Amino acid sequence: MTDFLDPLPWLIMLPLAWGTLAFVLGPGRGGRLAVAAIALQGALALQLAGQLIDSGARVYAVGGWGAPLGIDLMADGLAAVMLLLTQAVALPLAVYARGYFAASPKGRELFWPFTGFLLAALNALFLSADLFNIYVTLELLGLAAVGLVAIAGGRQPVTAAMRYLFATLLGSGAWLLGVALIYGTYGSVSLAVLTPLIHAGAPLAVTLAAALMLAGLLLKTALFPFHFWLPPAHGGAPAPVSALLSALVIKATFYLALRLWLELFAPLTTVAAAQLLGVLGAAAILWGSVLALTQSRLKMLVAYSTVAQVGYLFLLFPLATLVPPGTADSALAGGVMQAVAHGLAKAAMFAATGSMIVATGRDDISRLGGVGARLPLTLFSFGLAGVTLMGLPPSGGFSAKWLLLGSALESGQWWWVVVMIVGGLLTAAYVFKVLRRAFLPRAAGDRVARVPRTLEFSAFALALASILLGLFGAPLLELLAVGREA
Amino acid sequence: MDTLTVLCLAAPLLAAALLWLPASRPLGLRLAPWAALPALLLALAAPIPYEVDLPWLLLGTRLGLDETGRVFLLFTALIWLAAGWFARAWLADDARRHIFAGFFLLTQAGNLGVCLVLDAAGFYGFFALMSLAAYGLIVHDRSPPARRAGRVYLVLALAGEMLILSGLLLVADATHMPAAVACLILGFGVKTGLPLLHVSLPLAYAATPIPGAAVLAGAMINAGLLGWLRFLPLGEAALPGAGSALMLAGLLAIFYGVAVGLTQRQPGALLAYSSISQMGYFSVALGAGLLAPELWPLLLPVVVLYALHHALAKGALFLGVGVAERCGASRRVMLGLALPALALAGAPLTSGMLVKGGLKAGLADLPAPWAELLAALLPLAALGTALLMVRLLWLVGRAAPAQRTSASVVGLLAPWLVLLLALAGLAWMMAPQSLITKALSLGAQLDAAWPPLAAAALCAIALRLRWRAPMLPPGDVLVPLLRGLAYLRRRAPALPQWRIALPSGSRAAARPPQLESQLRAWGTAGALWLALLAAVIALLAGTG
Amino acid sequence: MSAALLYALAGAALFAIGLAGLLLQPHLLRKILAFNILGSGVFLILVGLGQRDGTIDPVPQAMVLTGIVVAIAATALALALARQLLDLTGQMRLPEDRPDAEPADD
Amino acid sequence: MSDPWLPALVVLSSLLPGLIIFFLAESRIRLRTTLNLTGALVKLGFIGVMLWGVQNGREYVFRHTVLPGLDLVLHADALALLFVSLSAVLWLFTTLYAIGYLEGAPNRSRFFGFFSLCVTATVGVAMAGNLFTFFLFYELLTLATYPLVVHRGTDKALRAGHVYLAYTLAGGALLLIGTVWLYGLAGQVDFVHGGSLSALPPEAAGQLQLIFLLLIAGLGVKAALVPLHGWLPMAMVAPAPVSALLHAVAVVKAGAFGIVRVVYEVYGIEFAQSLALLLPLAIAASITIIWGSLRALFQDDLKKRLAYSTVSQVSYIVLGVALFGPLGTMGGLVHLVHQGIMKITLFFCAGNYAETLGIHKVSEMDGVGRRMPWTTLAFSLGALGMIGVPPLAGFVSKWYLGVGALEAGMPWVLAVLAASSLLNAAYFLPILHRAWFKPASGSWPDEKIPQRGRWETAPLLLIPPLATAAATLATGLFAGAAFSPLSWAELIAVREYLAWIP
Repeated sequence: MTDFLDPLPWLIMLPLAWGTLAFVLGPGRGGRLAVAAIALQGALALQLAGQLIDSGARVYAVGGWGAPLGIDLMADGLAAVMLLLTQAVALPLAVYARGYFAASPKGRELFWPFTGFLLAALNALFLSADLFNIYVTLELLGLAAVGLVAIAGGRQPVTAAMRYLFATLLGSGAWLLGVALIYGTYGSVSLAVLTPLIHAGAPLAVTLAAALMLAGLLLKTALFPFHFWLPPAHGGAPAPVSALLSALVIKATFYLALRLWLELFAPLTTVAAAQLLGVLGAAAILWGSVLALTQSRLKMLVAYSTVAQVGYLFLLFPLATLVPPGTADSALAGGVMQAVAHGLAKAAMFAATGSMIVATGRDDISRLGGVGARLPLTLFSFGLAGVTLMGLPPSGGFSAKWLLLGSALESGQWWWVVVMIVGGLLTAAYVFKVLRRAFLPRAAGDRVARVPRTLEFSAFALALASILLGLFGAPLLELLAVGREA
Repeated sequence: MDTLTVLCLAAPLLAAALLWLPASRPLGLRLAPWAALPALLLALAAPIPYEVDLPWLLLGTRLGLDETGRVFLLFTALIWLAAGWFARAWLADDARRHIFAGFFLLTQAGNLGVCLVLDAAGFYGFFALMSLAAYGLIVHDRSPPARRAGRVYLVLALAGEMLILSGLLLVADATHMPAAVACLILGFGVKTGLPLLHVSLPLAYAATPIPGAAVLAGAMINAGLLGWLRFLPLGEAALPGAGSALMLAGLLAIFYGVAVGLTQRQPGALLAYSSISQMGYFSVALGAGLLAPELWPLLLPVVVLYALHHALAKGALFLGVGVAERCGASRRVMLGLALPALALAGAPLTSGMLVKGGLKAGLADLPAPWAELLAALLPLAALGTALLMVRLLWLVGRAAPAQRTSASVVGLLAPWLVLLLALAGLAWMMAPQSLITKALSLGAQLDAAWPPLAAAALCAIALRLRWRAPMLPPGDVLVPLLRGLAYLRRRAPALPQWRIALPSGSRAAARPPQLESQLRAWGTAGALWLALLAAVIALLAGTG
Repeated sequence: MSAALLYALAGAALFAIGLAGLLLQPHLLRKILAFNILGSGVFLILVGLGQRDGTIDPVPQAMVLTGIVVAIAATALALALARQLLDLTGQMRLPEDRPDAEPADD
Repeated sequence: MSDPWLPALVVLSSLLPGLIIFFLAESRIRLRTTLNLTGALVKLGFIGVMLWGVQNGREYVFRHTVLPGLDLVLHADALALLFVSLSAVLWLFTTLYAIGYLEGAPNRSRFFGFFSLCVTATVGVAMAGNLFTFFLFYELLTLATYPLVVHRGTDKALRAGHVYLAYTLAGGALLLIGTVWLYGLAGQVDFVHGGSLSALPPEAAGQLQLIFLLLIAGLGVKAALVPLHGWLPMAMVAPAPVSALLHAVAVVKAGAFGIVRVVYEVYGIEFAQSLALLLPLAIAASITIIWGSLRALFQDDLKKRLAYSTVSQVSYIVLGVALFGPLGTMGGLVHLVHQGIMKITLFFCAGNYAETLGIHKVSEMDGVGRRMPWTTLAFSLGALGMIGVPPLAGFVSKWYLGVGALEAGMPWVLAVLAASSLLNAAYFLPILHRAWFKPASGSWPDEKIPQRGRWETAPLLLIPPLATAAATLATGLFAGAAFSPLSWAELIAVREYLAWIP
């Protein structure tokens, strides 16, 4: 009976179930169902987090079968943090989506089913305990994401979806090849089994596998220079979709890269490889920010901002590799904090962007005049989200930056400090590019309509969460430490 | 007594405040001439020494009177009172008289405060109030010369203020004593008209309406002297360098003032040069005090008495010039004017003779070159002063009565007479007995008599031979100085702008999108991906 | 050369061919086919390397079966999208692969 | 150590009204005004309680752990209260003024919302108990003031906002690096009397000097130290109440106050002296003082002249900090308050001239004293105070700075003070001369508010500058009284130098 009430399987089953049901029920009732179900998922994730803090990391065998033929689920602090993030982003976005699709109904039929599958895939991915299972969730995630990009139809989104599909398929293909090589070498795909087996002198096949899996993940995470698919896909989709994709989907692959690097392939990692990742991250920060500055479309600007923010995540690799444990811990904490903060903030930003586009009827930064007067809460949310992205206190983004900066200085890698600071300033530049416009009075001939309250408040809730994260980040770090003491 | 002290300062300020509102303005104007009365009463009635502590005021203010302060307060209050009454009649038809009165009262508060205050910060405060408010008196005419005079006055006054402030701060610390003394001498020297710092005096005295000029010349100039007396380490430390310099400057001022003064055409400017010359005596005396501290106890009472004499004489002269201007240079007026002129020249039985004799005696004990030098020069200086006075009388007498105004003659005459009476009697009343005895001796009388006589004779000759004095503009060295400044200003390069030019975001970043579209091509992306794969493999394999 | 290695090498070759096709072929159908070839190559490697001492290991078999299902789903989605793209643009290529490429700012 | 909530309440008392005001409709004027004024008065009440407590030796600390090793600390000590009281009092006046100033203008909810946020940030800066908390509010201040700077929405305003952001965010970044570095080196650096870094091993001296440079450069942007001052004269395009607040309390003071905290309570004045940090700081401040005054001399735009004057005047505070000795400290600290009161008066008056008669330039001010005597009186008091004329507030500051300079063995500072005072006089006195002594040229550029009986302009525009002008007089005149800024600064100085005073 206690087994039945365990949150782990339900976190996967629930979204699958409501996703399928929503297909049958249609967008109206499906949406309501989804909101209720995601709320429940959120409660489950919280419950899980509580359990983990009380009693440490644990494993759940689905259906009681267990590895190798059955499927194991594993939850530690890192997974719980990501689960919490997922539900926390999804709930306001679901509320938002109901309002959004009421105002702009294109693609509403398929939104809920795909979202259900997407969340199921995400939750499953975070909880997976073996490499092949991860492959399946990766594919499900990719397909659901591609589907979401395409739901609104239209030439540009479908093109973007197509491109995204190929990129994600190539990435999963590389992952699967890596899995095959690992299985060929060790005869297992279970993380728990593999982790003690892999050591510094592992065969070339394992190195090859590690490289393939990592490269596949980088492609899917849209790390520079493999970000080419991201801006059109995120910039073209309906706002709730962009928010989900930018906030969560790329975090999933980042999460995997992190796990591989810090756990499974930790003995193989080298400073040089870590520096390479860091350099790509730095390039992403600068490149994404500069391109964001040059955009004239609001959503493209936000999408490029995602490209840049992904770069911060990868700075964690050089900061956590072969450095004293304290420094590595704070780098990890910083990286994860950045993932969470960016998830919340970017979701808020896309949601606010969507509201502005609904209100002005166009996606054009130069026509934002009057938004500040008509949609103050939305603009405020955009600004708060911007604060997090800039890394200004008190926000999750600041806490992340603080931790990363601290470990960079502690480990003597001052060049990342420069990158982070410059990136922060560039972020400010593009955030204020939007804010500045929105503060202006409405231009003659433009219209700024009101938008439903739910759009404004859900975006605000997300933005507020990203700020509060900065003030109350300690519990999150406590949770993150679960299962990592050893 | 404390109430009276506070009232001394509060009365002019309150009256000035009343002038601010149109409704209470008539009342303010009526009270204005009386504002110095409490100070006069205090000067007469206060026990010596007398002190009242106001720790909450400014930086902890101490008000009070010592012997020096009492004399200064006495003549200051007297001159302000007389000038106040005089101004009431003088400006009766002036539409802006309330403005004049306002600045007059503020200046007065500052000046009385200077006499009353004992702490450095408070002294500086009242001194600044006096100096700045006097600007309103000088520019009262709004005429170009008045504005010019005001500007020059203000620049010098402010520079002086800064020197004074620095000096007051420095003097507290013995290690900075030379610097402190230099700052103080120069800072107060602006007010007392040390050579080169004197240029604002002739302009200001000539431009200011007569009652204003009377207080400038009679009362305020002595505030600078009081500053020296209060803050220079007189009688405490021997500072031969500073002392000699001050004495030299004083001697220079004595003769320079006379020389340039003789070339002036305006009574006001001439009187200014006379003041410059007279203040030279103080410089000499104080220089002597710095040079030889042991002489100071003897010199101090004489200096104070001299200040009283000079202040009253100058005040009376200015008022007299005013009376002559308004009522015509009648014989009786000229006679009245001759009294302070003679006093300044040190004629027998005048206060001038009394104090000059005292001064000479006090300076006689100076070390080697100075005693002889002074003995030779001081009689010459007396002659110069006498010449200057004769010239003044001639200038005033020659000028036809400009206009007869409706102002009550009594309103002008009465204050003047009060000052004349005070001049005639006060110094004698306050002088120590020894000084009086010495002054009344026959030798002293004869000594004092010859310069005025000689001057009168010289003048008679000059008139007969129709000597024409060359004309120098008031402010003498100022004129070339200002030309030089104007030249520099034309030639000075403009200050550079320090500002960071920000590139405008859109233009600077025109290139990236092209590169971005190249990254999107599958060939490029694939090649990069494979390269990354290869790099990661290579870097990871490095562990083995 | 063991049979397992042979399978693996063949699989690697297929993977390479698929990869090249996916990256270099502009036509969408060819890209989709190339992806399938790439997938098949991986399956071959999985099955090939998954043998232990000649005995059949059931686990890779199960994996490959699952993989095939996933690949079919992906292919179906890809075909649907390609079809939709054709309807919308009249092209079976992505903009960056068209010779008359307009600025890829879509 | 009781009442930890009091500092938090002081912050909240402007934060909450601000947030509520954001979402009020434009037309809810009465509610908005009530909220604003209630907030301001409640804040003053809390501060009054704390003033009493601190005077009697209590300290109020609010602590909240954000991350392990990273605490948000609000700490109401004597130094904090000096600044808090200043901002709270001036906030009240500025709010009143702004209500009058913006009557009928658009976007008032936004304006007052950010206005309150701005004060929240200032109060936070004042009560920050460690560098992290300080940084937090410092950056909040940047963000809250930006919308105020660009409030008018003109191209000029937008450009000024652009420059403002570029400067302040870059400065914030430097500050952040310095802070992180310091935390890495010394752990959590709380502000404590006498500083806490002297305990570090001597090898760290070089790093500490570098960190000091970073921190001062970061703070110097807001404190407008030359050559980091370029934003300040441009930012004066903001509406007058904003300029007033920016120049008097909020932004530049935050920078200066930060320098105070860093020198006294992070490094500790003795330790900073031993690291040879004070002399360069004094030199930088002196250069700023002279340069700002020189630039002010050549401005015809009234507000621009005032802005350069701010550049110069704020560095007095920095200079005071750099003078080793309690008297210099008192001079710097007391100038923090005095400069605020005087400068806010001047900006209020400049706003009055612009709003009432359309006067923006010094050359248009001929004879304005006749038309607007009260405003010009207030302006004169402020200007004379700036010059340092006793018994106005500025004199007290200069006096103590001078005495402090001698105590610190830097007599050359006296020359800087004197030169700066002369320059101040050179750019302020001509204004006064024009206003009082020159005849009016006939018509005003753009007379918007006609004379109504006794009122030369709108009452709400007139009362605040008169009140602050009176304060300029009172703080100087009664400097020796209890609870005056000077005696409070003395209290602080005594506590900072506890170890040093023999």
